[in-house]
Amino acid sequence: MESSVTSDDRPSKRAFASGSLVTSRCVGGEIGAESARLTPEQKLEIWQHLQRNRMVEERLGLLYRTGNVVGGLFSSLGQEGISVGTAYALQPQDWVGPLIRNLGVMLVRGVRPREAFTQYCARATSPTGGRDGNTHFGDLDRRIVAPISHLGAIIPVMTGIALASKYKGEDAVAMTYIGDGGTSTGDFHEGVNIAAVLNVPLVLIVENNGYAYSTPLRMQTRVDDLVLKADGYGIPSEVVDGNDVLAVYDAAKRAVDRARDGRGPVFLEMKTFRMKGHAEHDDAKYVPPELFEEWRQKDPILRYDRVLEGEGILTEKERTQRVATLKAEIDADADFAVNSPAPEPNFAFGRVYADDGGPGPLPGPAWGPSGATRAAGSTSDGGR
Amino acid sequence: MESSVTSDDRPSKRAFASGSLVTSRCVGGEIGAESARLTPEQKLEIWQHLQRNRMVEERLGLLYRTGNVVGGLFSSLGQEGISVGTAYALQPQDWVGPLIRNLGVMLVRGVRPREAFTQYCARATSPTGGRDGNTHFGDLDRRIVAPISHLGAIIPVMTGIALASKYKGEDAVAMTYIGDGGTSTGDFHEGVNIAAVLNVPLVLIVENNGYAYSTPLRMQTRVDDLVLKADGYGIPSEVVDGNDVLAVYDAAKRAVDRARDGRGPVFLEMKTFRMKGHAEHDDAKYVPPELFEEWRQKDPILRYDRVLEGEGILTEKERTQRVATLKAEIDADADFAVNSPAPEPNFAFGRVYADDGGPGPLPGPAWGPSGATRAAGSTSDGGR
Amino acid sequence: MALTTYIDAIREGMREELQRDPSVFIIGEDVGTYGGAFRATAGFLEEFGPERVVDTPIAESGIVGVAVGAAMNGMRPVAEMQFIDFISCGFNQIVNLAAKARYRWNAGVPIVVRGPCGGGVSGGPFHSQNVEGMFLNVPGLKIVEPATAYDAKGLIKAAIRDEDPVLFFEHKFLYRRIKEELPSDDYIVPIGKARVAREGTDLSVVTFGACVHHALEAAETLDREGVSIEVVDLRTLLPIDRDALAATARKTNKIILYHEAQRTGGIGAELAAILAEECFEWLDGPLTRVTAPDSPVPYAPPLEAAFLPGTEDLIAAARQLASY
Amino acid sequence: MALTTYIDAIREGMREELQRDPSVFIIGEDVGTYGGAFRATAGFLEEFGPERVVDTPIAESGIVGVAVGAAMNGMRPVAEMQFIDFISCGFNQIVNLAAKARYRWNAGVPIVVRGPCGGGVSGGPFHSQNVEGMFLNVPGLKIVEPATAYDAKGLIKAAIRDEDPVLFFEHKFLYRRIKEELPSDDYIVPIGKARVAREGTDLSVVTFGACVHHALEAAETLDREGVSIEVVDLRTLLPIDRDALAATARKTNKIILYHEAQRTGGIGAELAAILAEECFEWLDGPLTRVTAPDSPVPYAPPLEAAFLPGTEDLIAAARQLASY
Ligand SMILES: Cc1ncc(C[n+]2csc(CCOP(=O)(O)OP(=O)(O)O)c2C)c(N)n1
Ligand SMILES: Cc1ncc(C[n+]2csc(CCOP(=O)(O)OP(=O)(O)O)c2C)c(N)n1
Ligand SMILES: [Mg+2]
Ligand SMILES: [Mg+2]
Repeated sequence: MESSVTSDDRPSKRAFASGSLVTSRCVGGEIGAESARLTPEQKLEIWQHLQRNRMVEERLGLLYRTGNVVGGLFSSLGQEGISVGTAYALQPQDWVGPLIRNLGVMLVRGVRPREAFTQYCARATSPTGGRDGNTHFGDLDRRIVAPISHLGAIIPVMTGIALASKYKGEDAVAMTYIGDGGTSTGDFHEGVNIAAVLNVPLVLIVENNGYAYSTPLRMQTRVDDLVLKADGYGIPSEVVDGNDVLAVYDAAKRAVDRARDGRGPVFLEMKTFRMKGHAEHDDAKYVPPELFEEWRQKDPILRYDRVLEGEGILTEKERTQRVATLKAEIDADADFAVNSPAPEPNFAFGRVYADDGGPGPLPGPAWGPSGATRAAGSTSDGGR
Repeated sequence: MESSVTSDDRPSKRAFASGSLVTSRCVGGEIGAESARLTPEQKLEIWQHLQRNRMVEERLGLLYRTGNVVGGLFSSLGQEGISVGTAYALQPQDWVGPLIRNLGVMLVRGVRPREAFTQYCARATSPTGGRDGNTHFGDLDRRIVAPISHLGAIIPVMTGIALASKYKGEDAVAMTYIGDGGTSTGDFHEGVNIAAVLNVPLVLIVENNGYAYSTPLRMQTRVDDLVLKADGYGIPSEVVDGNDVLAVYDAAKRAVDRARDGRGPVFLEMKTFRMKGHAEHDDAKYVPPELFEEWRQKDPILRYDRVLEGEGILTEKERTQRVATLKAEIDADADFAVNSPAPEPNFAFGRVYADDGGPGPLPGPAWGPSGATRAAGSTSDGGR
Repeated sequence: MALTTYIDAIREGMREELQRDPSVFIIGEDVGTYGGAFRATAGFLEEFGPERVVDTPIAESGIVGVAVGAAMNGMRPVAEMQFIDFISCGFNQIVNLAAKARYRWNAGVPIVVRGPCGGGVSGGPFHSQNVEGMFLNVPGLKIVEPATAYDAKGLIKAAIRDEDPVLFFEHKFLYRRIKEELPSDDYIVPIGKARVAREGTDLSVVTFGACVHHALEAAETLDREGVSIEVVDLRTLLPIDRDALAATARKTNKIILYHEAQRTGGIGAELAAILAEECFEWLDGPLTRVTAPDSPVPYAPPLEAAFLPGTEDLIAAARQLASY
Repeated sequence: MALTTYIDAIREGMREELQRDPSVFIIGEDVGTYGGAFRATAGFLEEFGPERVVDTPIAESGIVGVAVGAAMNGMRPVAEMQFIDFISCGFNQIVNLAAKARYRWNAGVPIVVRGPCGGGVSGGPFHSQNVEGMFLNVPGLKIVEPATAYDAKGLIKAAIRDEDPVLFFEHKFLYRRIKEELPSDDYIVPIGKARVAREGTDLSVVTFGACVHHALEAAETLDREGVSIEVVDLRTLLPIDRDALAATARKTNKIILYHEAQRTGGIGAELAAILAEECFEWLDGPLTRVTAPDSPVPYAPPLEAAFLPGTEDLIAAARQLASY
């Protein structure tokens, strides 16, 4: 093996490199095998998730512009294939730790649009009752762990989740996410390294979307391909076209299978692009317009539409119909959020400790959870 | 490039692997070229440093057993070649950030044995006046930065030192050290990554001595060769036989030259072995005895003795004579320490802030600094 | 003359120091091209170039560590935390490296770590914190938080010139909400000195940051009720201006400690302790704390409003103490 | 019956919980093969196996994070910091992840983070710290520090069974210096309850950890001078037992807050604030703090002795306050 200085002496001058390692690594199995096994029904389901993810976020944009959203709004426009493809590879007993751009993961895992709407609008009916916002909610019953804002911090936590599942012999995998920027944090390093040494079933999805806020990849790291970091932890990795939902699913499924098989953590780098600013307020002037143009061509939904059309799975007409159905659900849920009351002021107090006689349980998803079922060994009162 | 999972699925079962990459990487120049350029005088000087390093530490052991040392005692037995070979590659304007096992670095940089003795014995005459112990002292005039105990923390700091030198156009390099265990810390990751991205002249010496306290390498990281981590930062690296002082010097010199040349940080992994417990109190029962046996054969000083004998640079007789001279110096300095008073109690107070009217300047090396000279741009009052 | 906002005052202060002293530089996430998440360094990259306005990876511990090292090597770094909440990731570098270096081995660490703190802008649990409580028990640090644009500029300049590590907290609620006319000449506001923001005789409110404005508002209301409130703006949170505390205690004999952070272990505790120890004989009533309750900062506006200790809470406490 | 040392009491407490509850496990650096730098987990690897005694890389943030995750997934991790000084590296995980999860999204985080704290053993600036001051302003945490072997065992068991994150500080000066006979049956010492370590009538010393022993010693001396000292051992530092504070204030009317950490921003400040606010009318003298000065912990024995607030300092302060 030779020296790995990929870009001679200076950090790469490219704002965003799509890498040269795309097809040469494989975390196990055979590239393409898992996506080839998908039935037409499953492919449609994936389409449905993709479309729903985007439509929910579009609706959030509308809620933002009409002044209903409290605080910032974060979008995964152009990256939906990653959230959907990875989450689709999970089984009910698996755990996820999504980040702010992974609303799609939560939707695939059974979270309903109204949960996102009420969260972003800070309503009493939201999963946190207004105590936290945006995607900062979780549910131990549905095996979704809420992130904190501090990037990287969730990785050791998901390593701990995986460790516990392994200890309990639950056959469950923990999947979590990090951005290209987040890989620079100490917690990324500590979390991945511990996962590697303890050989726990952690699948880490690294969304390399070229930017961390205004900072391009080359100012975040000196490598073009983040998978090189996986080598330093001695764990297998793969570079995936993050805008190809089937490729994403394929790699994620093989990674999850490998982890479930007791063979330790896996690192998947998803090449993609952030098609908006960091948050809704950010016009992303610092991104060269031609990059947006280039990546618009690779839009994961348009690409997948063409695939399904080509395979005769989804006609134009059926698509229109499905979009309409989705719209009805989203309309209803958005209305639910808009018409929900703000929380009562005194919901601010208590439940800091288990025994402080706080305001009691959260409103919770009164509409009933869907998706993952609860496995043995943990109950709803704080994971015990 | 293929997947880097070096040891199949499970962490390596070897307690300590000496790696397979020893000769295949080169950070620049030509392996062996720099050591070949050393004059006999220089080779003797290196021998002198090695021998002095060991003898000072042996004397510290004696001081420990006679109850003069306050707190723990840390040894670099078997690793002296690394401290000496790397520090010998520096120029006066360069900066070092040694760790607890790098007393040898400090000695090469002009620190006198009495500074170490008085520090370990917590005397009023010590460089910190008894405020801190062991190798926890520094001197901005001599461009030595004191570590803190928290492993990894010094790496970002030395990155900052290098950044400032680069900004000031000082042509200086910053060299610092970390153990195999220390590579697991978040600060290691953040510091090296920032150094890489900012392309600063940092030379990182990774002393892979097989253990972190009682924890063997395979329980610290899943890779056998820590250089794989360098690849993840996009910086050049090399694996060096840390018990061959000439190989160490050779690699360090090439790394320093490269960094000084403006080509960014370099990562050198030194394979070595910790020939004692973590500290003097630790009998290292957890280390398989055969490992000690194996590595005793590779003792860096015995090996270097043979080299110099072979080259006719140092005869048995001259060696004995030089050892005696060193012993005289060390005797004197140890006596100085033992006879030095403990600090006055009120030296505990003040100099927490620049303007608090604290106890004034430290006793300082009244015997006058040797080694590095002070370059423009920083003075003794706090680096300004 | 033009009015300068609180954030512009900070930016102007930094700019003047950058112009004055080539050893000053800016380091942080998105401080260059973007000019900082709150635009505190807008225009700096263009004016001073990438060597003095250093965009970094996301690594607060690394950022602080790099600043410490650069300071040891003769520079005066100003490190930005994008939100002050992220300072927790650089905690070890601050408390163990920066704060202890001078005491241990006489190495000065003249760094400034600055960033937006505080609530009232629906930032939720991780973009609203007041973190001074985490650092009060760390000797070697100085902590500053201005309440006015004048002080913001004068204190950032003083912080940059200080020989020791200074944490500079900027209340983001004030960033664009307050403005004033500033002197055109170079001035600093000395670290360690409080100011009397309003003279009064019946009761003192000791506070800082955004709370100063609420306190002044409360004082107006109470004035109409015949209660004369003195408002002391600490400006520096560490070291505490004991003389100012003693002076106001001697004058009004009744003190409210008012801050936005949670009660337990907040700076109000230290202020109360100093007063109860050093000014015991002058106290004519319980030392009263008006603070946030002991919970994280909630996100939804009604919850945050209930959580934050506002003008009404202060007025109620002041009425009670005044009638004690 | 055999006498049990403070550290053995902690080890026994952990061992019993490991035996009782399969969701309890140990995680940290050198806790397995080596049995912990201070042998707090000696024999555990052999008894419980590597799945329940997990040696980790050097990564305190990672260790705490892993513990948090495991706790969310039904476990009760006990994470060791080799020295409590290293907790600063795991600070963010503790204050932002563990402490806020229940409030934010109803996720309990029943972890214990434990380790040796305190000075008096020539550990120098980085192996002698008392870090409670860094965490007092963080709602969601509990903090415990026992002064006796009985409490050490009872509190570690209570901490492990607690539904919330508990920081468990062990004063290393006591590890092998104190021993006592312990009950053979399962018992816990409830978190949140102080104890009166010695009854007295003239003056109260509120303290905890190693200082309790110095306080008892001082009380003996003062007793001979006719001054009757009550010693209150807090045991739990967060949440503070306000009832115990009020009770002793009502009884003696004069209070010394005595702790080993530095003065400014230490827990003495919070205790003083509570007393000055809630017990103002019962106070017959200034709230007096006996603490370390505001500097790092020095290394050399004479310096450390001067730095640490010892029996003599306490006696001097008590004499003064008693005669107030
Ligand atoms: C520790 C920490 N520092 C700073 C921030 C502020 N911040 C929020 S998102 C962001 C950029 C993240 O970039 P990346 O990880 O690439 O994710 P992306 O936004 O591209 O999805 C920053 C700097 C943070 N959340 N956490
Ligand atoms: C952040 C941190 N955690 C824990 C420790 C305690 N500690 C001191 S040395 C050591 C082992 C270091 O191993 P390594 O880095 O391999 O260096 P070596 O001792 O082998 O030279 C540990 C765990 C520390 N100093 N810093
Ligand atoms: Mg990104
Ligand atoms: Mg080692």
